[in-house]
Amino acid sequence: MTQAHSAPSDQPGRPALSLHIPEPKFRPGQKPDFGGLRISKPGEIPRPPIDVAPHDIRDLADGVIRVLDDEGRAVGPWDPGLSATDLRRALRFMMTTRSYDDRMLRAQRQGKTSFYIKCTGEEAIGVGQSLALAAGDMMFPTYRQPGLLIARDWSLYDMACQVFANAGDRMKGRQLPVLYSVPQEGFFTISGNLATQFIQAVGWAMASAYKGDHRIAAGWIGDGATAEGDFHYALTFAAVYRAPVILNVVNNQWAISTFQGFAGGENATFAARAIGYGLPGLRVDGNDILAVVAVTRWAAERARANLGATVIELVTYRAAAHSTSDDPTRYRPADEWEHWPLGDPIVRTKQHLIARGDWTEARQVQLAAEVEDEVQGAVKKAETLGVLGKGAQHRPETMFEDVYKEMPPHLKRQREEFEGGR
Amino acid sequence: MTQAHSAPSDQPGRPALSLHIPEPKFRPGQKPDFGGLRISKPGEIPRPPIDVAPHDIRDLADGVIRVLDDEGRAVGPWDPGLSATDLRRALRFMMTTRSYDDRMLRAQRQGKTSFYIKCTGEEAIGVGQSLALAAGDMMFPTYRQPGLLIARDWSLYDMACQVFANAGDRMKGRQLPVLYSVPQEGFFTISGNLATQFIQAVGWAMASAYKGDHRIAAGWIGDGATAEGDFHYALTFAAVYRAPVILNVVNNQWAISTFQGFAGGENATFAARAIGYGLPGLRVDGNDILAVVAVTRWAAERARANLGATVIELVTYRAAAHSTSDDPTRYRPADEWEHWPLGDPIVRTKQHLIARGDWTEARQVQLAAEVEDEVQGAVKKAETLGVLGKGAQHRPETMFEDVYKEMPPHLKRQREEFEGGR
Amino acid sequence: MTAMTLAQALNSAMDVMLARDDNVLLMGEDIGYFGGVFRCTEGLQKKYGPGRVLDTPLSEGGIVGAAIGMGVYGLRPVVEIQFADYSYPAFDQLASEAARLRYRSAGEFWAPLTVRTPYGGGIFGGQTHSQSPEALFTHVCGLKTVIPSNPYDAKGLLISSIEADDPIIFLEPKRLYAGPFDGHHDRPAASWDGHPHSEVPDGHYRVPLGKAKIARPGNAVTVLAFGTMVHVAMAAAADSGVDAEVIDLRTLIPLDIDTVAASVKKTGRCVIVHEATLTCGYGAELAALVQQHCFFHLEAPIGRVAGWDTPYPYAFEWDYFPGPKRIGAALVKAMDAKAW
Amino acid sequence: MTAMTLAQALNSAMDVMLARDDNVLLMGEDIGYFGGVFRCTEGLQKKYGPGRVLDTPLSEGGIVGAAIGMGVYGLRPVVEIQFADYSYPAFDQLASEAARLRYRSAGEFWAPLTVRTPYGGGIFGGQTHSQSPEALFTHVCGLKTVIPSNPYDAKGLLISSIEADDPIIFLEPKRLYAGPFDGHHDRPAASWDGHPHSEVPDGHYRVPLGKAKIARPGNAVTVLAFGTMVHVAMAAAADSGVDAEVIDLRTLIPLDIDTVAASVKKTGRCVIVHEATLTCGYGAELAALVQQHCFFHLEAPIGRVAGWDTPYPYAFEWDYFPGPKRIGAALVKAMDAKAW
Ligand SMILES: Cc1ncc(C[n+]2csc(CCOP(=O)(O)OP(=O)(O)O)c2C)c(N)n1
Ligand SMILES: Cc1ncc(C[n+]2csc(CCOP(=O)(O)OP(=O)(O)O)c2C)c(N)n1
Ligand SMILES: [Mg+2]
Ligand SMILES: [Mg+2]
Repeated sequence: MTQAHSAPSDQPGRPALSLHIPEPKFRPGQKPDFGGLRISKPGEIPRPPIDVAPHDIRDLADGVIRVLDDEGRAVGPWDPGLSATDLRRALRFMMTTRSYDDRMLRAQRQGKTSFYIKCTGEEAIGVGQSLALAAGDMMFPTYRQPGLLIARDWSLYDMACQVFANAGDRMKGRQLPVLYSVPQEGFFTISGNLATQFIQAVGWAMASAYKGDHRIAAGWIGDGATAEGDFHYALTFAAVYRAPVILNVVNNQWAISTFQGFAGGENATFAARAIGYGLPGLRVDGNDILAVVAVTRWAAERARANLGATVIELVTYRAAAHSTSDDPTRYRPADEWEHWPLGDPIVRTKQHLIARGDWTEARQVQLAAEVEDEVQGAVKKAETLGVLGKGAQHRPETMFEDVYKEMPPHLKRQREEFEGGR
Repeated sequence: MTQAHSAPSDQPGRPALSLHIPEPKFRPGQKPDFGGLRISKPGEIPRPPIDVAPHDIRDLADGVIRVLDDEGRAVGPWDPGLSATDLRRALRFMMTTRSYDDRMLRAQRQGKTSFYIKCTGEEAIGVGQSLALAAGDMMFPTYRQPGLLIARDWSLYDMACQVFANAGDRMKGRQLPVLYSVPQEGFFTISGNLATQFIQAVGWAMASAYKGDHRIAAGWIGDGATAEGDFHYALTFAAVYRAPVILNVVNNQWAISTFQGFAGGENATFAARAIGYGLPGLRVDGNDILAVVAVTRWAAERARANLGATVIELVTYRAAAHSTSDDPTRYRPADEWEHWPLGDPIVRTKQHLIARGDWTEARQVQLAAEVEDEVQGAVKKAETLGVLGKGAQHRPETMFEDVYKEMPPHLKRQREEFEGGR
Repeated sequence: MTAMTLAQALNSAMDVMLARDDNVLLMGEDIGYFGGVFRCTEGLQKKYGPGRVLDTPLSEGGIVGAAIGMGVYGLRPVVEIQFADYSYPAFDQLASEAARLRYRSAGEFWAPLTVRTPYGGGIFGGQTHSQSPEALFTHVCGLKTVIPSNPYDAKGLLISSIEADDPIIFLEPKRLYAGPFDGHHDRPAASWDGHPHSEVPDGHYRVPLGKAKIARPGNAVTVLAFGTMVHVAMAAAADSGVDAEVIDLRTLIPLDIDTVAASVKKTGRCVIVHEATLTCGYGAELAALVQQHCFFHLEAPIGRVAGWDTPYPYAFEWDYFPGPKRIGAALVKAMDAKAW
Repeated sequence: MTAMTLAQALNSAMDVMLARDDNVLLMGEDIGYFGGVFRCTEGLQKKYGPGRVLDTPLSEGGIVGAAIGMGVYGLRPVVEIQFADYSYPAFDQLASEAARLRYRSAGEFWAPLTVRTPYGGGIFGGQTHSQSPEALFTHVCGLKTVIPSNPYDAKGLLISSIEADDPIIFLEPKRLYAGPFDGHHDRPAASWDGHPHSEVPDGHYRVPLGKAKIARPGNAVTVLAFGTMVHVAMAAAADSGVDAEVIDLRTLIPLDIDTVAASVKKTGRCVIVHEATLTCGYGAELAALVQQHCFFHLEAPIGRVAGWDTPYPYAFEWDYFPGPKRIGAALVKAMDAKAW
């Protein structure tokens, strides 16, 4: 028993060591007040040229790039100059995303699926970044970016079929709801294992560079999942091989019940992680669609110009529960989102369009109704086809397919056994 | 076959992407010239107070903290003010380390062991850091820091028995040579799997803090192994819980045949990794014993004052082959070390002592002979007991012990089978 | 004695050990303030403080690596991996480190670590919340693997595990947390209320590691099972009318081969059941041992009923899950050597 | 035809594939400029450039994760993990990702990845350079596991693996790189020179995955082996005088059960040999399958000779290694049911 020889030491005059345990600012019952949060002013942060040396823009990791001011005006060098048409499309996609989320949550409550994950409050990220990327670029998302697909006008019906795991589910009922896969839109099959996609995105980008292609890759990861090894692999490989990839950290403040301080967010920003690898790290208001588009474009330009990878931290707030299995009132004030200083991305986009004179409250009401109809139509159609365990389903024996490209003998025998036993 | 839909895109007017492959400056047959290497001047880097905000000393990760100048004088704020006695001890331990390495290499050539790893050129790290830590502190080393033990006056005979895997080997012949384990000196059992010890050091430090102890932990890792997930875990946990730990990256430029550019060293220093976690990152001349002691003390003071972890990058050069299984002339100029601008730590320490008037060439000759005798005596004694496969050995049936605390029935059966079959 | 669910019994085990031993601490994702996604640590942070029931970074490799360091210091960390499927990022720390410290240092260092993690299907968790990776751990010498099937055993085995000086993989059948699920998914969910093994002593007691238990005595065929499958096998015996002797292994490593061999020698027949994929599952080892120890007693080939060799398909939970019907058919087949 | 060592044959397979298919690239620690610590990629970077034979960060999880992304792009990455013992940091990417992509996307995405890695003992590598982790991979559905035993097969199997659209774990018996080691460590090391299977075609050819080979025909007892153990088993047959039929499995998943079962039905006896630790090793699955398929033909229990259930102890290489003497004793015992 040699290990036990090491008895705690007593050093008179020295303070005893103690363990620091991070604590979120507010717990249930407390009144949230984000007054202490350091947020840059809109327009304040400079926009460097894309060929800037990463070392020279270390400070960008500490600020928050914002374009929309409190009056809904676009200010400063990061204004991407989106046309009214583009902005109205973005607004529509964000609203579609939220409406779809709401409807699917109801469907889950009605037992039509066992599980659902919303992205409420984070719609500007999926939608804005999708619009900033080009067709052919490859996206390695998490479950929290359905906006990437919706902004490509991907079929809501197809998505709903996946959630209902019905006969229209291209994934044949194999995956948890919302773990979509859409190769047609460059949307990689979402993994239930967090973080793995981050280094895969880098590998894809390396392959594109290897082939002299022009397409770039983008990966997403949550604040919580940055603590996994794959995050470190991604930044290391991206830096070493100057891979044309955008590495997005979606800091929505929470990882289920765990606030971002447990991922290291108390001591430095997630954008600052980039610094240690010699990568540029930008931090952006994730609820500001203009800033999101602008920053993503900057990183995409850089990647396409063979200047390598960029880390983007998107600062946002997870407004809804983690998933339908979660009850956030157990660990945070129920109204915390209402106090979130960066607001609601949909409201802010609307406000901006109105401020520009490109939109009215009346048109907003009209659009909301349109979106509602579209979502309802698509989801209804999917429901009519089938929902979990009811209606048109894939045949269960399909579960033996696609383990390998061709079914090996032992799986054929198992399929026979299964069919014989039913 | 949907995956194949993604054909490379052609974008006229755009450069095709290309993959960056890091290349070391010099390959065999080329003339090394480290003129381009940016190294701070001795004494140039300021010494901040230990309670400095890590953010305020980000620049320290870019410089190289040095104390000894080219004339062997100690200059600047990092001079630890070591007594002549302490310095002579340090010199002796470094020389002992090198002499032991040389002798064991010869033993390996003579077939007395199958394998050996030298740390030539890096002696100031093990010796200096060991002297800067307190008794009771826990060290989680790699195979490249035998100086940690030697500087604690640990028995060379004991170490040699481990290398020869003879009956005196406390590890009962179970571990590759040099993977020592010395709980008595707070020297953790070295793992053959790289990097794992780094997060373990953090866990030990967390435990010490949890218990209100005063002892701190230190971990070591090579430049190459920083690319493993454990490195990221270590920095994350150390930052989140403010663990009293020193996280040392020994950048000896090479990981077997792979130069440090493949670990990301082209784009940022290894000390800079600390920045993204909100930890202080110091970079130090690893061949300058005074600087090594000073920087380690600074980090230790910080940890003991409950201010948390420090990352230290020790800049050095692996002068010898990676191990006896390696032939470095295949991948780097044979004389690269001679051009290494930070010199030989033993020569520099001697020069400093002489410059101080605390040493002479004659005493150096005398010490070298003493050290030689001591090493020879210890190794001879161990050899006399036994070497790999010859002389006094542990009984082979001991291999069934220590898999568990108590031998479970299936291992007892296997031991019986083994004994019956011999 | 209190009536407890399996989750409550685990909670009680940790409560008892936190109270008794200062060196015990809990670590895991969402286990502290929140009480764990399966509520197993509910109330413990409130009782013992955030420094003893630690929320952690989302980093299974980091959690296990840090816990090993704590174990080396002298603590007894109890780690929760949120789902067994997420143990893989920690595989290196478990297999190369936790399992090897004692051996490589010839007993000088060790880490008395308990890794709790929910495993198995039955909750529509899809392929990354339903896996049963026990065989990946049972192949790693130096680890012990424990799987309880009821509240009484769960508490006693967890206390033994926390007190053990070896690293323990403690797999919790998540479908049993709330009730003794027997595979009849179309019937109302059973609760632990009134189940004989849900009466749990409030204080400290041990169920020894390495000892199996006969869950249902019988003479016709021996069924080897653990975790959820113990209940499903008993249902299969009842449904099929085959007088099976169901053995609840409780500890996979070290295995109680004596109890297993005695039963098979008595019945002459054996069916092995687990949820993990068939190929190279723990059932393979059981089959190899049974034929070795009982060769001259076996009257029919040893049957294995297991998860198919595919990932766990979300929508086909009950086609995948080895339910009472499949097991019953295997029992009937085991009774008739000519059926093979 | 050229006489090649096993290492040279592997090199030739990669050379052929790099030349034929632009989408093939190699990645690994020290494999590029240096040519690999076992020299398997020697000369290939010089021939194909540092962008096709990539040195990498020291990060097995990163290498495999990046290779998966490359596979999704459409490349065919061939990854080297320097020692099989170091595959564990990549375990999550292998088991949760490479093995699952095709299934979870219902065939829309996949990664045609080949992971080469040296395994096994015989070189005094100690516990972290000697492991045989094949059973950790054979339990993961979606992976195929291949282990050659000679230069001819090695090249043909590696080409088949690189061309396959499934992720392949390609385990290389490191003790065979230079010569056909038969376990007689006290005799001069044999070289591949003049060995019948060292004559290797220079160009492209395939050895199909999933097909075993009878390495030594015999009638008394069937020996199931792969990699190094094929040679050791043949030596054991010769030394012991037991007329063993030695089957070289070559592919563990999918297994050629037909060849295995036909042989055991002929001989009525079976001994399984591997270097990996016994418990839950691949031999367990073989034993389970053999008793299932050949129950009524078996005249004695199936024997298993394997690594002891301990880490590989550095100084006791030959006490640990399942050598010809131990295997010979198992053959003799298999011939005599009363010996059990
Ligand atoms: C490897 C792994 N560990 C744990 C989990 C369980 N889990 C699912 S989501 C989640 C929290 C993720 O938080 P974050 O990364 O911040 O993403 P967010 O949900 O906030 O978008 C956890 C712990 C998992 N899916 N995979
Ligand atoms: C996980 C793991 N991967 C690979 C290896 C093989 N290996 C042993 S030492 C080494 C190079 C280490 O380089 P570095 O970390 O820079 O340390 P140094 O040898 O220079 O001190 C490699 C690749 C290993 N031991 N463990
Ligand atoms: Mg989050
Ligand atoms: Mg190095």
